[in-house]
Amino acid sequence: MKKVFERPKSLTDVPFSYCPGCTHGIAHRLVAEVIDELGIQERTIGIAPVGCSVLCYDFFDVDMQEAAHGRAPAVATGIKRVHPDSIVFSYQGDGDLASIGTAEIVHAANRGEKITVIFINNAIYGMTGGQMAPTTLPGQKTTTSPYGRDTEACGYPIRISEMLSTLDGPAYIARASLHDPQNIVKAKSAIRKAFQAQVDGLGFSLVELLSTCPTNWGMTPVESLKWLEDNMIPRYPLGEYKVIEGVK
Amino acid sequence: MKKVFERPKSLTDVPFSYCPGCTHGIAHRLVAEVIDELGIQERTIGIAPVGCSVLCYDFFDVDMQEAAHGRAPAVATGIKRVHPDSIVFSYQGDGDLASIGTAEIVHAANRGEKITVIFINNAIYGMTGGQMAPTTLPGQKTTTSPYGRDTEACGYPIRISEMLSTLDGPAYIARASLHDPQNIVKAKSAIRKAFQAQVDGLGFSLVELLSTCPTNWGMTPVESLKWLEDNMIPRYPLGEYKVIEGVK
Amino acid sequence: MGEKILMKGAEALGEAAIKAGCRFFFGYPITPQNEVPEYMSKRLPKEGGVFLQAESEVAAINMVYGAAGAGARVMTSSSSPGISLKMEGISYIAGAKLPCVIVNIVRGGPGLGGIQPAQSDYFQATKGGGHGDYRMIVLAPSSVQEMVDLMGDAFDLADLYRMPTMILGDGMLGQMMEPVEFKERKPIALPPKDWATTGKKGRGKQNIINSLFLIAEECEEHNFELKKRYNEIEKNEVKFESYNMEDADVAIIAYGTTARIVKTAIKRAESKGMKVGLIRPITLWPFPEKVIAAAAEKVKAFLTVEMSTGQMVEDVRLAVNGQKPVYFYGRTGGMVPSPEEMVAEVEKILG
Amino acid sequence: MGEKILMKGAEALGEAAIKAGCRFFFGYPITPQNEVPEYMSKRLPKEGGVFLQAESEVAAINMVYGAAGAGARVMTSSSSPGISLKMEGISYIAGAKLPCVIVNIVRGGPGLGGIQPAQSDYFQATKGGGHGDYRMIVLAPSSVQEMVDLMGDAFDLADLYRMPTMILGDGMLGQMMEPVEFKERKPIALPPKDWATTGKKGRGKQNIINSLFLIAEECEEHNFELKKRYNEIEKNEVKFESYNMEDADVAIIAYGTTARIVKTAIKRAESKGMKVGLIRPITLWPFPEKVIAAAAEKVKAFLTVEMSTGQMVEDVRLAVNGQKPVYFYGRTGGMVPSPEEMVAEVEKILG
Amino acid sequence: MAQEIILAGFGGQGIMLAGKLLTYTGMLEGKNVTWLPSYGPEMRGGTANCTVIISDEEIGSPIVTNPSVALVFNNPSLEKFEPLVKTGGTLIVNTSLVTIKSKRTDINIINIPANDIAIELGEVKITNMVMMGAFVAATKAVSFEGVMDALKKTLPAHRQNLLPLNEKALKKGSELV
Amino acid sequence: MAQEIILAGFGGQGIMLAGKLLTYTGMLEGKNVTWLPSYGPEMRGGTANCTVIISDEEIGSPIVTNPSVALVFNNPSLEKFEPLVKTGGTLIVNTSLVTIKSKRTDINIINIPANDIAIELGEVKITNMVMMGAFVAATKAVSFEGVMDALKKTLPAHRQNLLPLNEKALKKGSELV
Amino acid sequence: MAKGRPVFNEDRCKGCQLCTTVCPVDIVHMSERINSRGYYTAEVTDPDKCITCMKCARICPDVVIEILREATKEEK
Amino acid sequence: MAKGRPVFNEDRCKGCQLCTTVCPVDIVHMSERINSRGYYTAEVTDPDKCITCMKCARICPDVVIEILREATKEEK
Ligand SMILES: Cc1ncc(C[n+]2csc(CCOP(=O)(O)OP(=O)(O)O)c2C)c(N)n1
Ligand SMILES: Cc1ncc(C[n+]2csc(CCOP(=O)(O)OP(=O)(O)O)c2C)c(N)n1
Ligand code: SF4
Ligand code: SF4
Ligand code: SF4
Ligand code: SF4
Ligand code: SF4
Ligand code: SF4
Ligand SMILES: [Mg+2]
Ligand SMILES: [Mg+2]
Repeated sequence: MKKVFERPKSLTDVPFSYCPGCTHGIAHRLVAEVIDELGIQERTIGIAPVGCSVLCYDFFDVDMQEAAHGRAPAVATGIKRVHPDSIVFSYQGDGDLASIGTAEIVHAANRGEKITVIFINNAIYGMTGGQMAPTTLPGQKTTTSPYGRDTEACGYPIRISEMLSTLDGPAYIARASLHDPQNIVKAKSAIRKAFQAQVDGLGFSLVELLSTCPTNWGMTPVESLKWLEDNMIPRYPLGEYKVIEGVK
Repeated sequence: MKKVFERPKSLTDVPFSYCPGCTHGIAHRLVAEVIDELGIQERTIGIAPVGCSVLCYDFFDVDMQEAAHGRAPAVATGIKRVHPDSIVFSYQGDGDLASIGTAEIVHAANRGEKITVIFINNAIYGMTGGQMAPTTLPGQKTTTSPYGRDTEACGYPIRISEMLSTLDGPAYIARASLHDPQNIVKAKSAIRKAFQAQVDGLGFSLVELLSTCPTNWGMTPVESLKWLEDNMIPRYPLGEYKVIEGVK
Repeated sequence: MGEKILMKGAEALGEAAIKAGCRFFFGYPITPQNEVPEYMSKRLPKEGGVFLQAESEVAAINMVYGAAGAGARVMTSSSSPGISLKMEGISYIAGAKLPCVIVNIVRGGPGLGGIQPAQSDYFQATKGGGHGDYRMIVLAPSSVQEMVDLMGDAFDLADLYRMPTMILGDGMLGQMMEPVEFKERKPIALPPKDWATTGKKGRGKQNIINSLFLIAEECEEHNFELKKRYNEIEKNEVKFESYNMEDADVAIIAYGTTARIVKTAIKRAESKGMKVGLIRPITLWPFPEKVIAAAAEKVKAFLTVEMSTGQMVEDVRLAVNGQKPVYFYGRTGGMVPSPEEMVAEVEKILG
Repeated sequence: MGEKILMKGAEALGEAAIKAGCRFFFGYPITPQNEVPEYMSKRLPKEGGVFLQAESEVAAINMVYGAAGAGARVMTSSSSPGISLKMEGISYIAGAKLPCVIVNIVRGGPGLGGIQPAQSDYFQATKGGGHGDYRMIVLAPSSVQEMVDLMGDAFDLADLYRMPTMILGDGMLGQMMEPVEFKERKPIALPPKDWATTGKKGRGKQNIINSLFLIAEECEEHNFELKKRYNEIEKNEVKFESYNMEDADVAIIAYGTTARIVKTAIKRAESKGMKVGLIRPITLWPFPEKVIAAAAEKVKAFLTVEMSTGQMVEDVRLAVNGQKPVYFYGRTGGMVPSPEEMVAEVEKILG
Repeated sequence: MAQEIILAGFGGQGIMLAGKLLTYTGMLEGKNVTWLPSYGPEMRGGTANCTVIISDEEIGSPIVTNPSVALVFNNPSLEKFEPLVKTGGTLIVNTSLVTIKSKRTDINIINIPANDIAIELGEVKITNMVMMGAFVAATKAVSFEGVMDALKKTLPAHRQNLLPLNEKALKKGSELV
Repeated sequence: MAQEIILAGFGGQGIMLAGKLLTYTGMLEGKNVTWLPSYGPEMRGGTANCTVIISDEEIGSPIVTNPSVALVFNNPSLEKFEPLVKTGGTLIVNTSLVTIKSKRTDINIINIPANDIAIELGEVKITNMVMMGAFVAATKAVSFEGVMDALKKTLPAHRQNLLPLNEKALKKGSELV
Repeated sequence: MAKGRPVFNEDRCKGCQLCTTVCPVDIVHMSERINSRGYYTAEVTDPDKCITCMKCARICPDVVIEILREATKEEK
Repeated sequence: MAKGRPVFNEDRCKGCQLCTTVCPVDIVHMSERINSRGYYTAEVTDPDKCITCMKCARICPDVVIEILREATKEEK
């Protein structure tokens, strides 16, 4: 018999540090598979964020830099400018990218920086124990919105893919979800397009992945998938938001 | 005879420090007129940016705070939360708002912070001697884009009004220009709507004003108006980008 | 009041702030101080106050600037990397003469470092990590109770001198529970905030909050005025604890959590026949340099113990000014010195 | 080479960096150092390098982090408030052991302050304005020529010790023109950057740039390793200039622009019969404490002159360690002390 | 006299709660007390432990390197803390889950099948109270009544009905010492 | 010997350029030199000035409180710098624009209608060279040839045709001293 | 069109010339006067022609210009 | 459907149960085994029924599962 599904080469052997059922792990696997399939492992440089995925430098078997909270796009810019032939990707959470790192992501996108951003939207700050993120849903209870997110005081959840798609720099922007196998397949194809866009030198690319945080949502992993589907997708419609000519 | 046009009460007597022909002065007058007309001078608190208008605390005859470069929306937030009945506005340049202050403006807008932002887009860093701004036009020469803005390396000029209009928080967003009397009248009406939206508690409001910088553009004031009209307006279309129900 | 309740340091800090009249909190999550914003998010709305999670530490400190300039009692809290991001804002707050309270629950550094307790932000806090000639009053509690007591002082001092005050703790103090009592504080006379931007409200003249002085002469004058204030504070506001110093041969200088451990060490040292005392700076700035200088006439040596590779020890050396040797023992990066290690250091000095 | 050309300090700085092999510059405009990025924006593209105006100082320093981690010689430049914003990033760079050069053309503070020359960021530069136990090598040129010469050192030292190096100047040095010569530097042996993230390129093992150490023991070990390196630097890399110290009664300690003015003052003092010398720290960290301690045995007193309300004076006091009185004279906020004022201070001391 | 106690197990076993209850009891009985949790990424790993000090004197270090008592709820905790218990100290082991045997002979080892007892009593969640019972009986650091008193004061109104069950667990635990 | 020179006027009068030329000349003549512009917001106000030091010795402070020579191109500059010139120093006044009269008697005052002369010569932009001519003649701080030499080296190829005009301006200025 | 006239607060004028480009009846021009701040000032050459359209005032960045208008009948 | 089977690297399993919810032929279930890291592990109860749809492998966040498939004719 032949292995038709196996651990991608671009993952190290180190077990993920994520909580049971956390879909960060799925996102990791997809990114690694795409790197394998595009044959770019030896020229890829990744950037770990500050967030639950801070340790992803231990998981991706490529050169990695750990960036300050929110600054991964700036770090990626520094790297890409030095090694324009390398493939540079950042992996960032929603606190990291949509909150503290807003300026950096907007400007990397606007510059059309030739990097790929994997954006994990789990509607919460996982790492620090479940505080409200800019992506937290209206009414959602978190440790810093104990009475539920009050849109009057904190506004509505921010839609990063939509916002960045108004800029000229991005070549490819899509939102996908990790809540079931079909969607995981679609997520992978979006990730692949994003990396391919970089390989082809087309511009900035970003894939927003709806992801779960069973620990801080206070649900089982299985319940979390359902919650994601029922609550996040209506607010964060899936699909491709920007696809410039040449993206394949 | 009766005065039908005079210096607004909400301006102090201090002469503006701007270069001859700089349209910052027009924007100042419009804001002051609106404050006068809405009868809110005694409860208005303004925030000066870092930029050529850094000294505007000397020009507006209302309580003022001078904010760190780019942070005016955060400062405004602090003030507004303490004095929810006051009318809080920030006055910011394009370096201030569209570059270093990107995160602050996006999140103030997204929170629907009940403040009004006057955003002076002059496609350049005036105060510091004419460096490239994120709003600088393709090919435009500045002291840090001596060979003209290279969109391949620096991206295209960012369109703030369009970008912020994708968010749920803003009640009113419009772009107007200060290059001739008709447009100045329109600009004033936009500013008035923006302040009125705040008075009515509707949410965040912003008016982007296309403005000149004769000194750093290296043109006469009169040439500058023409350059603005011919070059900026095509890139920055005028009009209202977001008007929620209730804005009048 | 008067009743003791068992509380986590970080939460006690929040409650103490509320009791001190703080109604505005702007912060951003970071371990190990998340319980502060979390507590505030629960309690402030019930007190008619505002808790707002800012988009970043930079935004948070600038919201504090705005709120302080608007006349409010306002606080923010963070931990090392987050505090570094606030440096520009803190310098602005100092420059604009605004009162506020900033909490730093220090963790191991540099960079992302770790999240275990440390004291390696001493220089940043006391010498001004931001640009320019400015100071913050820096208070270093060593128990949950003291954290509570100093919070009242922090707000009062900030208002009295119109400047930022920092509470410098560490992860251990923030995470531990101890019984605390919220004592009734006697209110002190504070100057009216007639400089605050509230809207002119018929005041006639504008109020302007500002730190810009384009004319060098004016900028210098402003700095000299600040400096005068700082000198006053150095004269009036020094706080420290002397423990077992009566006939000590070695004076240990330590603050915060470390100082508690020193007390345990002192008992062990005593049982081994060594005479060891503790001078515990409670205000790190102004630094209790007089009491240390005075002690230098009596003790044989000083030992500074810090959870850092050696920062406060410079202030100790400055105070001792060559009169007696000053030794240093430090653990860092989240490691906590044990009483045994301290005793061993004292033995080395005396041996 | 060998030929003297007349150049503005800021531009000479840029040219010297390029000559030192710097091909990447990330910065953000701020007065009074705009000529540095402006010069780089003109020159770097012609050298096959990259000039990029970042969206902010925070982004700039993190771009530097990325580029340094990728193995490049990279530089950023700013002035006081902008440098404060870089504090977190600098701490990360130090924590991740990355080499880079950071220029601070200091202006009056705190807050927005002014744009005239100042030296009030000394503490921030030398003690670590960011969090954690870290240091930067800090070089303080006092002429345009020295700015050029030190730039080569700055990059070499950064690479040699894998750490950030700062050039601390002030508006005057940045704005003034002087004749400079770009001397041929003899290359020193530098360790290969085999730790850089270049893509694995068949290397087999990953390279990781990182400052996170979740286990306190590891974080401490990392800090101790840094500390060891710092001790080495303190031993090997101190630079200073001694001027007229042979039989000086008063030693003035001053750096940068201030030190030039001191030289003028010394001549005037001499003409009034006073014997005054200058010790000019060229490295502010490591601080030339030995030479000052040695001088303490000969002079009657020290006078520290700074464009601040008194920062380096603490390091002078630490070095002198009580042996002789240490006086201070400072102007700040953009004011520059005149030779006359300095002479008057010396007269007070000797009188 | 000071008792320096470490409670260790994995998240969900009520370790932190039991520690707090003990601290609270000490406080009510007029002692000086501190409670210090481990925090940080090890939480993600699923382990949880806290240090409680109950003392007649001012408490110096809230950290304890060598506890006088350790309550270990699972194997990793035994591995970590068993070697650290002071000579003459006490190790209380939840033998329902801890399968490793301690080899120390210089300390007092108390084996309690706490989970089993709790399940027997009908509620696995009171495992921690069973262990507490053993602790109280073995050390007398606080009194049985003190613990019940503290429980009464801390249980919210709608949980007061759980008092008898908790009392049973405490008793049961103490009886096995 | 050191000459400490301030040139002051408003933007566009070629003040900075003249200062740089002077500095460059000094350098070519083997002297130590510094040039320091005023910078900052006063630029916005339209005034411009710079300090040039030409010295045989190492130059200490590049800032000058009391210049040995001041070249003032407009009224505000005269108001600002006339009182600061050292006793025995030289004040060179562009009387085409400066209408105020200096009242000092302890300094050497040289009046040059520089704009008028420049216009006469057909190019108002060489006003600064007229003033320079006066400066060279009055102070001998650098030589006439030195200035021309410096000009030759700094003017770009397509501007070398302006050399004769500049020479005329220099000469004219020097003749009026 | 209403009758009236613009009043220039000359000392505030910076001579930018913007006002001179917008007057529909072309009566705003640069003068030969230099004000106390050193700028050539704008002036209105034939005030009687002014139709009080306010364009000059609207475009002046330094709020130099006030417009007076004859009271209308009702106002009288 | 192709024949094959999933292989669980049990020591990496965290017992999250996600794999058990997606199997179209319902052969993935939780076992009673606890692995070295203290988690109950998932297992496949009737491997012969596996249609190698790979859903279980795709949703497993810890890359526990590999899928083997019988070589098709061409491959043989
Ligand atoms: C400057 C700074 N601020 C705050 C933190 C603390 N912090 C660590 S992770 C994190 C948020 C993580 O949330 P997110 O980016 O959504 O990632 P997730 O953990 O949810 O995957 C924060 C605020 C930090 N390390 N540095
Ligand atoms: C933190 C910080 N960075 C940079 C500066 C320098 N600075 C002052 S104004 C300015 C830009 C001004 O441009 P803009 O906001 O477009 O305003 P304008 O002058 O064009 O009206 C900059 C970069 C500063 N003061 N503080
Ligand atoms: S805390 Fe949430 S996001 Fe982080 S690893 Fe656990 S489940 Fe995943
Ligand atoms: S520099 Fe430009 S923006 Fe600034 S005042 Fe002058 S013309 Fe206006
Ligand atoms: S008001 Fe109108 S008509 Fe009158 S002067 Fe001004 S622009 Fe001309
Ligand atoms: S627009 Fe105003 S400032 Fe400009 S010339 Fe006319 S009156 Fe003067
Ligand atoms: S591969 Fe498909 S059929 Fe086979 S066990 Fe997994 S989910 Fe079930
Ligand atoms: S999805 Fe993976 S980790 Fe989760 S239970 Fe199944 S095999 Fe285990
Ligand atoms: Mg998240
Ligand atoms: Mg601008």
